[in-house]
Amino acid sequence: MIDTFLKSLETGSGFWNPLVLGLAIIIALLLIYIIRGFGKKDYKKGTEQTKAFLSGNPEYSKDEMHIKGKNLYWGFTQALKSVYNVLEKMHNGNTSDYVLWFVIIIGALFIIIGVI
Amino acid sequence: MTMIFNIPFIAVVAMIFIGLYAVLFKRNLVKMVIGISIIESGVNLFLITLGYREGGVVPIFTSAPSEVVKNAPGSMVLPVPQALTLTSIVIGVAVLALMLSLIMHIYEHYGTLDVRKIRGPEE
Amino acid sequence: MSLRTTVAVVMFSVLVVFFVSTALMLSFGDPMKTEMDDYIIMHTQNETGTNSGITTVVFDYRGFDTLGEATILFSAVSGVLMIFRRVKN
Amino acid sequence: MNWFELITLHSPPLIVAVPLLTAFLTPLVSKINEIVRNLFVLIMLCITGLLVLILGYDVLTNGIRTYVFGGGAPLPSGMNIPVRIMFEIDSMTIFMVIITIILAIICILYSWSFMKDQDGLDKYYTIILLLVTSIFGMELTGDLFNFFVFLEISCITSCALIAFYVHKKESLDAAFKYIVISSIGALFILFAIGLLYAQYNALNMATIANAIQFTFFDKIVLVLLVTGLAMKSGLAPMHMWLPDAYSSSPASVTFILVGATLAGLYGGLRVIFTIYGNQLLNTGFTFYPGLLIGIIITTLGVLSIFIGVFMALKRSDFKKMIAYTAVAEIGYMFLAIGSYLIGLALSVPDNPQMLVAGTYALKGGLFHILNDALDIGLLFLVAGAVYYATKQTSLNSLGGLARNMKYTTIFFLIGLLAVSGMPPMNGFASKLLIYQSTYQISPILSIIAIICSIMLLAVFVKVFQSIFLGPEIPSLKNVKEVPKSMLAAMALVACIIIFIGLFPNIIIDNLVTPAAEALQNTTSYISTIVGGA
Amino acid sequence: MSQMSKIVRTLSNIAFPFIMIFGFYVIAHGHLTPGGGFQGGAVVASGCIMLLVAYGSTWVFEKIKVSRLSVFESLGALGFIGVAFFGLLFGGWFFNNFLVRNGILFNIVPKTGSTAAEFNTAGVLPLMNFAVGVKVIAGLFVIVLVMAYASSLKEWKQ
Amino acid sequence: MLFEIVNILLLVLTVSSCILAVVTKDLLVAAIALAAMSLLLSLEFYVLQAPDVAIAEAGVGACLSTAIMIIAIKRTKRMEEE
Repeated sequence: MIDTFLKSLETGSGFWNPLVLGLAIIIALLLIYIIRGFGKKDYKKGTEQTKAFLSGNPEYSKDEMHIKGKNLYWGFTQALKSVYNVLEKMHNGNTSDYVLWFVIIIGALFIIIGVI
Repeated sequence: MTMIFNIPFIAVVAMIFIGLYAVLFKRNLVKMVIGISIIESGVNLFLITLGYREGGVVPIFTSAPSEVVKNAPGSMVLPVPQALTLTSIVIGVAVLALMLSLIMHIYEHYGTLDVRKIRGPEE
Repeated sequence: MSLRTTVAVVMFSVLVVFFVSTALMLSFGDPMKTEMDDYIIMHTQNETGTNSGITTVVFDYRGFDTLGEATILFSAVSGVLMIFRRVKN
Repeated sequence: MNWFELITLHSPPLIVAVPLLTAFLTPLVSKINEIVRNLFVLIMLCITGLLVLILGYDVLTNGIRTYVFGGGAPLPSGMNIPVRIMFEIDSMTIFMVIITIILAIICILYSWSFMKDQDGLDKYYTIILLLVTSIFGMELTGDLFNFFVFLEISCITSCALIAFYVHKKESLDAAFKYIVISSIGALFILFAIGLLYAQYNALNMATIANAIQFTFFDKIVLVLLVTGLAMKSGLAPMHMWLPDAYSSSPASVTFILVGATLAGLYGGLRVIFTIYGNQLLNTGFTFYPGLLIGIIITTLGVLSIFIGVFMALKRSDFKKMIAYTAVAEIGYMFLAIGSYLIGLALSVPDNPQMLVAGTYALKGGLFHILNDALDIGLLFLVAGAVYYATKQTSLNSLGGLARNMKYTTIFFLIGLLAVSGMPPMNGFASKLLIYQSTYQISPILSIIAIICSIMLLAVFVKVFQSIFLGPEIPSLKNVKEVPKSMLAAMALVACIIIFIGLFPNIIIDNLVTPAAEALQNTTSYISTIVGGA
Repeated sequence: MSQMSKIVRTLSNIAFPFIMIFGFYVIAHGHLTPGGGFQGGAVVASGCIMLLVAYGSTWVFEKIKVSRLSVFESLGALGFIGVAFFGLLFGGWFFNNFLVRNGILFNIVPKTGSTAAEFNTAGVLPLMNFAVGVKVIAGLFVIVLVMAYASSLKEWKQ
Repeated sequence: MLFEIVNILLLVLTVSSCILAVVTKDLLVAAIALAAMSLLLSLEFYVLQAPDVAIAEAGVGACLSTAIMIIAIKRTKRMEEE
């Protein structure tokens, strides 16, 4: 019984045991906690230390400080703009175009499978 | 005597492609629905045509002449495709009703039936 | 002609070619195999006590399909009633 | 014959008939009371679940079962074609049916408080039950036209459910798109079924599989069936209806729509592995048909992964992101299935380790069906919870929800880790199987899969950062934790995810391996009806 | 939709009973002649729609409650699945034709070329025909009625 | 010979009413053309020895579908704009 629980996931060319990995994660968390203990002891809440330092500029309101979803990965999407242009063109919301994709796939598969 | 050029099957294909043309190239939503309805009819005709047997009569024994019954089953058309077509017709009317009621709501919200102007909000 | 129209016309004609050849390869009025239907025609009266072969198929041999058909109508009615329900704000 | 054997004998039709009966009764019952109606639906689904367990136990121990509607032996005397409609249940069916019943019960549990403020709820519950019925029917049936009928039921009910928020533009739009596309696909499928009927005069899958010859008609039928069903399961580039439909329907509906999508995938598997199973290695052509289908499916699967991940990165709507992720997950399954087909074709005549690798890929793909349903489902439930609490799904206006919605945050974290294939969760187990086996087929596929998986993690880190972390936004100060039934539903899914993640071998040995063997062994499926009996 | 002229109303009043009789004939003799529950139901529903067109949807909507019609639809569906369940109970299989040749009702096997009067045949099929007929009449009529009523309203988003 | 002639005539008429339903700009005309198509199709079904399907197609296609289609067109827009 205990053997079936401990048996690893066989993947054909290796194995994996989630329990061992879970143990490793717990050990890693412990290590992190210990390292955290070495941190500065003179940090105090509610004083000047907690304020964000924005090169001397005044702090924004909380609403503006939050990094919004559209701001994340801006560089990535900008770099792959040509790919995204094609992809956005595909998802243009036109029902006829969606049906056309279906027809295109059927036609292509007809040519591939039907000819052979 | 067999049918020249398989006219019924050609008609089936013609109906399917007329309907597909309406769905692909027409911009009016009601026209697209009409196209789907035509494809539906084409497939129904296809099923019925598959079940037709040369010189056969309908497989109903109440009205069948006696020589037909003697030669049964060779002298009767196939019953299964007709049953399938009945189901298919019901499916057709169900889909049609749902699509048209959606169209009425879409017109209420968008004020148009042009397929290019109707799209979800892509931020 | 835009790219979309070109692609659509090309694929449309590919489909037309394959469907028309399908249609020409079938033969009207001469089914290739009729085993199942012959059985149904021969046994309609004995097995189900019906004179109509089609009703036999619809309600007896393929009765479960008809249940599905009834379900389709039921779901369409429910759907239409749901779409036209009064929405309170 | 005692009552238990009787129930075991009649469980296949009852699994379909009990939800159907419940659906027909719901409009009458809901005239009494709301709580009575909800309890009624829940209890009836639990009864169905019990029947599923009984049937599953029976099939997994005793092998393939058939059930003939209207009575008696599968074949009438002196015939070699079954006349009546027939259910044919093997391990693969059982696997899918178990997934469906889990999804259905959790969906009803979640709807209890999630849909409380809406009206038209009696219709809502009716249609949910009809959808569940249709998914069951698609999975259990052994008859092609019957499959088509249930496919259409699932189309119509899904469309009605997607349009549940009738006062919203986008849900009407998505529902219309969905019904146009899926009804055209279904009509082509019906055309294909007609062609099969014309050739073999049979509608039973096993009979057709026994007689199939891979003629010109069969090629056309294969293309039409596979394309239609792939469209139903949201394979790129026919997936465009899926993000719209998933993102504009209520979260509980989306949860069950995932099940409908997977039923489409199941239909595709049946077509390829059962109907065309004996023709995959047909030697009459330049290439093996199996190799050709495998390459096509693998290409489209990789394309889906790519498109799904890339589009999800750019979106800023919570539900739409998850929907595109679902496209990517479907791509993983098709990648695995295609790898199996390629491995099968490459293993002939003397390369047996390719078949071994392919079999592991198939196992990974099937296992991923379960994992995908749970992971994506959990994420959608969390999205629904966020919507319930804040009435918003846009990432741009949300933030800092972790302060007020602790449990939801934890569930989201679990779903995030699972869907992006991080180790302690179930997603990792199936993805590991897919990576390792596809690496042996072709390293490039594996590398693309891994990179896209990492990008999935990036997608959800974005969501996590912008919804749950960050400072408390003033407009969201009064957000409360969601009601208990929703939390219970999410907790149930999360528990299953963690359990599968910790002990994947239990599921693989008992459910996935029999399912994979059932798919590979076309002959036994056919001989249950045609050959042996 | 508003009411149509008096001539149309009178004519449809005259035609309505005949359509009804034909429809119910098609339902009842589904197992002997062409027709059946669905076809007859469609014919009857067409007759009802003729009245709807002649008298206007508002008038009909006041006379007939949609909720009552949908109850009828549920009952038809329940009857159909109920017959299937009776097959399981009495015949041993789901959808078994348990009445034919061993029941009290509808148990005769018909002769070839028999007349339409030989009604007492076909086992459970007439019952199923009837259930489907009720269901189809109610269902199709509800669809058209709701759509017609909604389209006659100026504003249906309350 | 009569069978072939009737058959071809009905099919040609059916296909031409399909084309009319798709081509015309007036949606009401299209709906009526669709009804005519259904009626001709049901005649064709009758010729092909399928009276059951013919009754169903005539009842549903020519009456019910047309009714709901006309209702929908009445509520929305009659003309198809370019």
